[in-house]
Order: sequence, then C-alpha cells, then structure tokens
Amino acid sequence: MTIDVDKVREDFPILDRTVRDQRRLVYLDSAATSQKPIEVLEAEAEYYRTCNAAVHRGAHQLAEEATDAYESARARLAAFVGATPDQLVFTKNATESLNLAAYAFTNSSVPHGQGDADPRFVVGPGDTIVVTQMEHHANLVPWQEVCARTGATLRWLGVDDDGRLELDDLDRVIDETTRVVSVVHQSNILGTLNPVRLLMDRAHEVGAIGIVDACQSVPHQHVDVHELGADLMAWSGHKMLGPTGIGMLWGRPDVLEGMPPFITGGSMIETVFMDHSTFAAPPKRFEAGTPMVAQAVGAAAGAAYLERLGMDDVAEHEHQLTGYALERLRAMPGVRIIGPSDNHERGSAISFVVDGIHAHDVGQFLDDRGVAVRVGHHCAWPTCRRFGVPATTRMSSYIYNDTADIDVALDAIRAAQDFFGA
Amino acid sequence: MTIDVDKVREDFPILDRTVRDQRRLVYLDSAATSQKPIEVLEAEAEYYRTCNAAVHRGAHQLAEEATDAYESARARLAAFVGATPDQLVFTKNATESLNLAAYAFTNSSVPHGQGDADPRFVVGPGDTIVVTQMEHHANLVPWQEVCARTGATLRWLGVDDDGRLELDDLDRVIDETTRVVSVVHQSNILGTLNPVRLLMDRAHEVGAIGIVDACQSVPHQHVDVHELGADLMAWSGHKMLGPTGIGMLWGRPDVLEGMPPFITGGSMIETVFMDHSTFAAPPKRFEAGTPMVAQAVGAAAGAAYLERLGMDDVAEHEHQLTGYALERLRAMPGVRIIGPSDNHERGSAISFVVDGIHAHDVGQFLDDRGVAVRVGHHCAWPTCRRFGVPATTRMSSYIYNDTADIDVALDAIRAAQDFFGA
Amino acid sequence: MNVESMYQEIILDHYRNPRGRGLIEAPEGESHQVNPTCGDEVTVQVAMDREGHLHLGYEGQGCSISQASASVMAELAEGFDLATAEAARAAFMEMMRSKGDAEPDEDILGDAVAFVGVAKYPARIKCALLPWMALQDALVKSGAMKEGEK
Amino acid sequence: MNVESMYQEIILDHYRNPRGRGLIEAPEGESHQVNPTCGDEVTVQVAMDREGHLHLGYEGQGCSISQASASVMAELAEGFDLATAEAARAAFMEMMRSKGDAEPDEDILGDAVAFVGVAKYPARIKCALLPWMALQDALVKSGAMKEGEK
Ligand SMILES: Cc1ncc(COP(=O)(O)O)c(C=O)c1O
Ligand SMILES: Cc1ncc(COP(=O)(O)O)c(C=O)c1O
Repeated sequence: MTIDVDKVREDFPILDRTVRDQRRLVYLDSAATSQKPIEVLEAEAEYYRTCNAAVHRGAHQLAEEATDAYESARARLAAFVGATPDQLVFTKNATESLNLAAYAFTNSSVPHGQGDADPRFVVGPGDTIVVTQMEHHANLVPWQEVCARTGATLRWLGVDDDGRLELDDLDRVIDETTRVVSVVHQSNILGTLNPVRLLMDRAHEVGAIGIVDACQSVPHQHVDVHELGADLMAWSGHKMLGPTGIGMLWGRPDVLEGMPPFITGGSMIETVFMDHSTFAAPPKRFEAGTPMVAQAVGAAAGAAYLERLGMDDVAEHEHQLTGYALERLRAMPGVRIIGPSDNHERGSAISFVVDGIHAHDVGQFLDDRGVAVRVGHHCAWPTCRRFGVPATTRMSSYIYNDTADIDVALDAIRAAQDFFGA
Repeated sequence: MTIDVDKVREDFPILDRTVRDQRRLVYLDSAATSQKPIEVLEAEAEYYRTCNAAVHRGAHQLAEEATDAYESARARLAAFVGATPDQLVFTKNATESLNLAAYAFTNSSVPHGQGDADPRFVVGPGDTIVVTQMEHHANLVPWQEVCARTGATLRWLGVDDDGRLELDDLDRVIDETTRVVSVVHQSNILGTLNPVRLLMDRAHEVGAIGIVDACQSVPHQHVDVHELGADLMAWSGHKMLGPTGIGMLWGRPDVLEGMPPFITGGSMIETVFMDHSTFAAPPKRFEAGTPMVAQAVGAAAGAAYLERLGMDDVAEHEHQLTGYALERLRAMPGVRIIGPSDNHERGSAISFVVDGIHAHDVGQFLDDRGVAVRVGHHCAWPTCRRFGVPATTRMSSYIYNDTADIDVALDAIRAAQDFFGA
Repeated sequence: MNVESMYQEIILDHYRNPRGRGLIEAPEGESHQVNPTCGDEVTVQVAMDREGHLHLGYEGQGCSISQASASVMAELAEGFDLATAEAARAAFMEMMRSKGDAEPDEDILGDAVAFVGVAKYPARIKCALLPWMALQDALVKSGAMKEGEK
Repeated sequence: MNVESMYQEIILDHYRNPRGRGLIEAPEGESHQVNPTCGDEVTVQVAMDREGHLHLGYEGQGCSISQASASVMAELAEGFDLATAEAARAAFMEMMRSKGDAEPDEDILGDAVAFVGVAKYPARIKCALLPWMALQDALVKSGAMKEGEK
C-alpha cells in the first residue's frame, strides 16, 4: 500500500470509537463526508484562540492576523488545484458554489435597472443548458431553476448500462444553442470519472461556459484547473478532511469578472448609497457578510494534510482498494454493481444492489456490523431511475480505509443475504 | 456588576494574549464578531471527534448521532428566541439569511414555469419596500437588488441628529403600497435600539411582510420573536459566542411556507426528475447541501453559555458599561458621539468622531495601546453620510469587558489628541 | 439488541407476503407518500362503507420496514371505524417515538407491535411511519377527517 | 516600533499642510479611487506638457496616511517624465509590500520614504497606496500609459 493506513488512523480519533454492540467503526461513507484529522480541528481552534476577529475590516492587530489567516487559507486552497488566490471564492458548500454559478445566469437574464449584463451569462428561450444523467441534485436542480426562470431548455447526456456517459451524442446534445455545460467530474453515486476535458473543449467550441462539479475528484486525486479546461469549478471542504461549512468556487478571472453578485451585503461592495450600490471585484464580490474564516483555515489544514500524503499516493491507494472491492463484489452472487464494474476511470465510490433486499435493509446489516455506508438515492435520484433501482448501497473509501474494512463490509452483506434468504 | 467578568474571561483564552508591544488585549470589537469561550470550541471538536457524519441521510449510527446533534442545536437556538425548531433555518451568516428573505420576493416575482407564487411575495412597479437609514449593508443592498429586478421602489425611514428613527413620517413611508418592512433591531453603527414592534405592527396593518435584522440584539438581550411581532428575523452565530459560518433565519410557519426555494440542490427536495423537481417543507427547503453541522452545534453551545449567564444580566452588564463609557466620552472635549448619547434604548456599540483626527488615525492609536475597535463606515455607509462623516470609531463591549477596558480606550483617544494636537 | 431482533418474524412475513396489497375500486381519498431520503413510496386509498367501516387499498415499493408496515396497517385497520383507526395511528406514532422502550398495547396495535424495535433506529422510523402518514392524509382528503385532527 | 514612529514628522506635515492640493485646468486623465473599508477617497488628475512632463492635480478626504500620501506623491511626481513617475510608483509599491523592512531609495522616492513604517500595518497600506493607484489609473485613462503596464 502506498499509504500507511495505521499511521493515518492515529490522526483520526473518531476511528477509535465503537458503534452498536462494541463493533469497531468501519467508516466507508467518505463520499458523503470525510472524517477530520486532529490537525484540522486544532487549526480551527488555534484560530479562535489566538486571532479571531472580523477580517478585511478592522484596523487592529487581531484583525490583521485574522485577515492573514483567511487569505493564506485561500492561497493554499487555490494552489491545491493549480490556481491563484484571486480566482478562488469561498462559499459554505459546493451546493452554494454551484448556485452562485447558476444565479449568475438567472440574475444576468432577469431585467435589472442597472442592466449591463455580460452577454455570456444571458440565457433565454432557444438556449440550452447541458448537464448529465449522473448529476448530483446540486448540479441539476439549480439549472432546472435557471431554465424555469429564463425559458432556456435543459438537456443532458445519457448514461450507459456500465455507468459511462453516452458520448456518441455529444455534438448533438451540446450544439450552437448551448450556453452552459455543467458536469460532474466524478459521479458520487456511480464512481464514474468523466472525460471532463473533452466536454469542456466541446463547450468552448460552441461558446458555452464550462462548469465542473469536482466534489468527488478534488479530495481524491490531483486536479489542476488548467488541465480540466473548465471556466468554473465547485467543490466542498468537508469531503477533503476539512470542516463542515466551507465550499469553494474556482473561476477563470475573466469569467468571474462577468458574473453579477449573488448574495449581497457587507464586504462585497465598492460604494453604497441609499438607492444604489456598486460592487467589488471578484472574489470579494461573491463573499458577502462575515466569511467562514475558521472553516477556511481548517480546510487549508486539510489540504496541507493531503499534500503531505501526496495526491498521487492518495489516488493510488484508493485505486487499489477499489480494485480489491470490485473484484470481490463481482464474485458475490446476487450482488449487482451500479456503475463501472471495472477499475478503470473510476473512483472509490461503489454503488450496488443486492437481489431481493432493499438497500435500506442491506445498510441496516452493515450498520449492525459497525460499517457506515450510505443507502438511498445519494442525491442522484434520476440516476437511480436510469438503472431502474429505487436506491443503492454505496461504500466509499478514503485514506484511512484498508482491505480489512472492505472485508467487514462484504461479510455483512453476506449476513444480510443469509438472513433474508436472498 | 451583574457579571463576574474575571471569571468569564477565564473561558476566553484569546483575552490572555498580548498585542503590539506586549499590551494586554482590550477587545472592544464584539459588534463585529464576538470572541468564543473554550466550550464552544470544545463542542465543535467533540462533534468531529465523536459523531461527524452526513446528517439526514445516512442509516448508520454515526449519521443518527450527527443528525441528533444538528437537530438538537436547532431546537436550542430556536428556544433561545422563543421559537420552535421547525421555524428555524440555518444559513452561513445573517447576510445569507437576509438574502434568503429578499430572494423569496425576487424569485416569486420573476416568471417561473411552475409559477404558483404566493401573492404575499410578489412585488412589482408601484409596490414599495421600506428599510431605514441606519441599515447595515446586509439589510439594504439585497433590497436594492429586489427593487432593481422587480421594479418595486425602495423607501426608508430617516434618522434624526440623535441617531433615532424619524417616526413622524411612519404612516406616510409605510403605506398601502408597502409589501416589505425590513429594519434593524439594534443599529451596529449607532447603537440605537429601534421600536421594532411598532414598525412590525404598522407593516401588518398595511399587509406587508415584517422582517427584523436582529444581529446586534439577539446576542445582547432577551429577544422573543413573538414579542417582536416579526414575520422573519435574521441573526448570526459568530456575534453570540458561536463559530464563524453559521447564521439563522427564524420565520413564522405560514410565512416560511409561502417562500420559494433560494439555494437548491440536495436535501431540500421532495422528488427529483431530470426535468423538474418538487421541494421539501421548511426549514429543509432552505437548507440545500451539506449543512454547517459543527457550526450549528458550536452556536448552540454559545447560546447555552449565554443562557447560563442569563440574558437579562448580560443586558444589564452592557447597559452599565455603556453608561460608563457614554458619560466619559461626553465629557471629553473634541469627541462627538454619533448615535444616541444618552443610555436609553441603545446597546453597547458606541460610535464617535474626534475633531481633527480621522477615525483611521484614532483607531491606530487605540490599536497601539492594545485596544481592538473598528473604524470605518461599519457597513452602514449611508448612515455615515447622514451624519456627514466619512467614518467613525466604534467601540463595542460584551460580557468579557469591564470599565478598565473602557479606560484604556479613553486614554488612547487622549493620546491621539495629544499627538495630533487636536 | 442486534439487527436480527429488529426484524421480527412478523415483519419479515408481511414483507414477503403482503396482505391485501392492491388498490380499491372507488377510493374516496388517496395519498401518495415518499421518503425523500431513500425513495420509499407508499400509496394508500380509503373508502368508508355505509356502516362507517374503513376499507383500505395500498401499493408501494421500498424497504422491508415500509412495505411490511403498510401490509400490517392495511390488515389491522381494515373494517375499523374512524375512531379506532385514529386510536391505532396515535398508538403507532407514540410507539415509534419511544426510542424502543415502549410496551405497546397489542389490543390496539395487533401485529404492529412488532415494530417497536424499529424505534431504536431513527433512520428507519420514517419508513415505518410512511403508510400511517399516507392513511391520515388519505382520510383527510376523503373528507372523513379534518386537517389538523390528530 | 510604536505608533508614534509610524507617523513620521514628514507625514504629519503633509497631512496638515498638503502641497499643491487642487484640481488642474485641462486634465487629460482623471481617476477617483475609494477605499471601500473606510471610505477614504482620492481623485488624481494628470496632464502631460509638450516636453513630456507630468502635471498633477488632486483632491481627497480621509485619514492622515492617505491624504499625506497624496500630497507627497503630487509634490514628488510633478514635472516627472513618464518613466521616472513609473519608477517612483514601482518603488513605492515595493516599499509598501516590504512589511516595513525595506530600505527605500530616497533618490527615487524623496519624502515618500517616510511611509516605510506604514508597511508594518496591513490595514493602512491601502491608505498609502490609494493616490498611487489613482495616478496609475489616471495615466492609463489619459492614454499616456497602456493598461496592464506596470
Ligand atoms: C446589524 C447587522 N446586520 C447584518 C450584519 C451581517 O452579519 P454577518 O456578517 O454575520 O452576515 C451585521 C454584522 O456584520 C450587523 O451588525
Ligand atoms: C458530486 C457532488 N456534487 C455536489 C455535492 C454537494 O456538496 P455539498 O453537500 O458539500 O454542498 C456532493 C456531495 O454531497 C457531491 O458528491
């Protein structure tokens, strides 16, 4: 193994706890949220204990130090994806990041007194917005809303039986009418790693803005915004060892520059009069109100932890574990993998269904054995429908998991099969 | 004193630090953000160390415990203002809360395919939205945006020389055209405590939705949503001993029910198809994505701390300190208080200007003596203009301050006067 | 308590062999309930006969708990008068809120007492309640019960 | 270092007695800069004479640092050719990024070296830079300098 899991585990106190009847906790739900190493908690606490203050505003030493902590966190997280600090907007989660992107279109398209909207963000009847059939609700519902409000039409790339995007249709689905292509980098339900570069290039060919939901890729592999070729990219801190309550939106400078404000208020303004206001340049324009300072600091500490492990080693570790799990799952009678069943261009999230046993019941057995997995539609309900299943069980591993964890999970599945006679 | 400040200070490790040349930190910037007691940091860390997981989704023990922690925090924070949990929406800060309220109007007023908007939230030309001349930008700019997008007109209640609302005009400013009355409970720049009940009653008389920005009141006095008579109320966790990254929006159930979604994505849906979705009931409808779980838990711990002190004692303590500070400031030649100069219906934020010395320069002297205050327009730029000053110096005290802190601040002001020969 | 004891034999039996599953002919009220976290679905239909007896139809898909709960409920409440149905629903709700410590009344709940162990698992409580929520909603829609009557 | 030493005598002098304050007659470029955190404002106007010498006008309101900086700058850059003005601006920027450790070149910066202590206070750096940013912007607007030329 490329990662010393036992050593990593020492940094995650929660993994020492037991669940149910004194079972060792086997946490295989990192696609939902990752656990946090002590140094992330310590970075947050340290911030509060030593320099907590309002950033960008005060003229006292604490405020200087707090601002420095916040902006250093921005720089570190930007560098983590090959970007510069001025290109990184902090939000509360990836969902807000994606909504920020989506509202840029709605707000540019709805009449506005001061209306000199950037034409790249104006959409209306006849225009199309393209997503895929494997989007998380966070990258689907906001675009449905944009369409409902502007008259644009939503289109999507389908998914084949193996959980891969249907790309034969690419040039028909993304065509001259397309103004936005917003796609998930790695599916949180299927595990599929999508050929994002191809999709972004096609987006740019037709003059559309290209957006990537990188929630499930940034924590798990080396991602470089320039290699992806996207205009905007969204992800969350809590899935990459960071605290809850912090999300990121990276944007190409000229794209961010063209986006109108989303949430408005303090700190995002240039001047304010009773009857009108003007706005600051990005990223500030998109960070109204007191920001998530401690959370940014914590997320940066999480990124530092990952960098120390090395993102290539993280990816290789997960790849090995995923290969192990896929092989054994494929060998289990009555188990069907939903998503790519070979360990190629896919991540560590593995969804499956067990014949004759509902995912909720499978999950109950796993839980009873100490295994934390997620069951349900994983906020990708249309993807479940595509595969004709109401729900799946999903196990997803990370840097603190090893093959022994997978074994416990597989035993629990077998126990469920025995119990339900399936 | 009603509060044992020395004892309270023991819970706030940051107050032990020194700044600049070994000066004791005198933190008089709590109106910007409060410091955090150890137990708030501990509550957050404890959450991460013991039960961190995705809430409302997982079917494993950790997820159950995390959900319980999150929902218990909601219940505690709702109770803190006399409300029930189903009436409390978590956001990242008060600014988002106020935007959530404002977007309810924009989103109800902009055409939407599924459009059966609640008429209470539909505004357009001829309608008016009323704020005051002492709003924080967070309760001004969002309404400017609503007006710009819907054609409604913004009106405001003026402020008199003593920093009180001009209420003679009340029935003319808030009239039959008024659809929203959104006002600050306690001004963060002037310290003024506004007669919110009167304004809310007038709002309801004309059929408008009444909104209160309670950022500066909930942390400092007992606030009961029913006594205020509001429909919606916004405040932040970080100003009441809680972490950064958590805000609250309380709403009357029937009002929340009528509000369309703002940020959309996972966890706020009922069903999702590729081409349309339906939404959950409040408060979930407004909490898309992975929520700020640890921050909610931390904010609840902050509320618990305040409850233990007793909000009436907190208010009394601040009242005494404010009285002390006002008296001495009034006696200082060359110092002009911006806002009510008598200690009546006002809070602990005190703004002032020093003749011949710009606020930035005053602040620099305070900083040099270890005093953290805020200088500038305090995100209430139009209020500064009303008083013909580019900026003020603001000191704001809280549970960990005493008269000695005020004395250090006053000495530093005198030093600035000496230095600048003013 | 372990998972096997949550899945009482009665629950498994109703799950495998649902009783009276199917829709009825002239429903006076119908409700479709979904658990948005997992996609479980239940449709419940109601009609009252001239003697004031309740007749039920139902359909659904989902986990053992939600589907068995629908079957148990349909069997139990079939022929009940409104007051008895309401009493059963209230008793079931209370049992599910008990965290598994209740000693439910078998006279009122019949086979439904088997669900007491489910109350220990917050994530599954919704599953067990789903058909009962649909029943109440269907009764309201049929006009037999007023909204807010609980 | 304490605050008194940040406020060098030169700074206070320029603050109290601003040099050459006022607007000029036929500005070829003008820029109004605001520090949104505190509301400090500076307007700078530029014109080039036939010999390629810079003439400056300015106005403003704000703290001692921003206003003294404007006065020092106006006095210093008056009559400079474009290259020298640009060199001074670059030197000033660098000094302000130095965290107060720089040993600025008095030949280039003249009285402006007095601002080196301000670089220790991040919140005040913006104040000191404000007029220099306005100068650059005004030059761009006048056509004398191209955008992005720094
Ligand atoms: C009166 C008032 N309203 C709104 C806000 C905005 O709160 P936040 O920055 O937490 O969003 C503040 C504080 O900054 C405030 O004092
Ligand atoms: C692919 C994908 N997109 C978006 C999200 C939403 O992220 P968050 O809940 O942090 O807003 C998630 C995770 O829940 C995800 O896996």
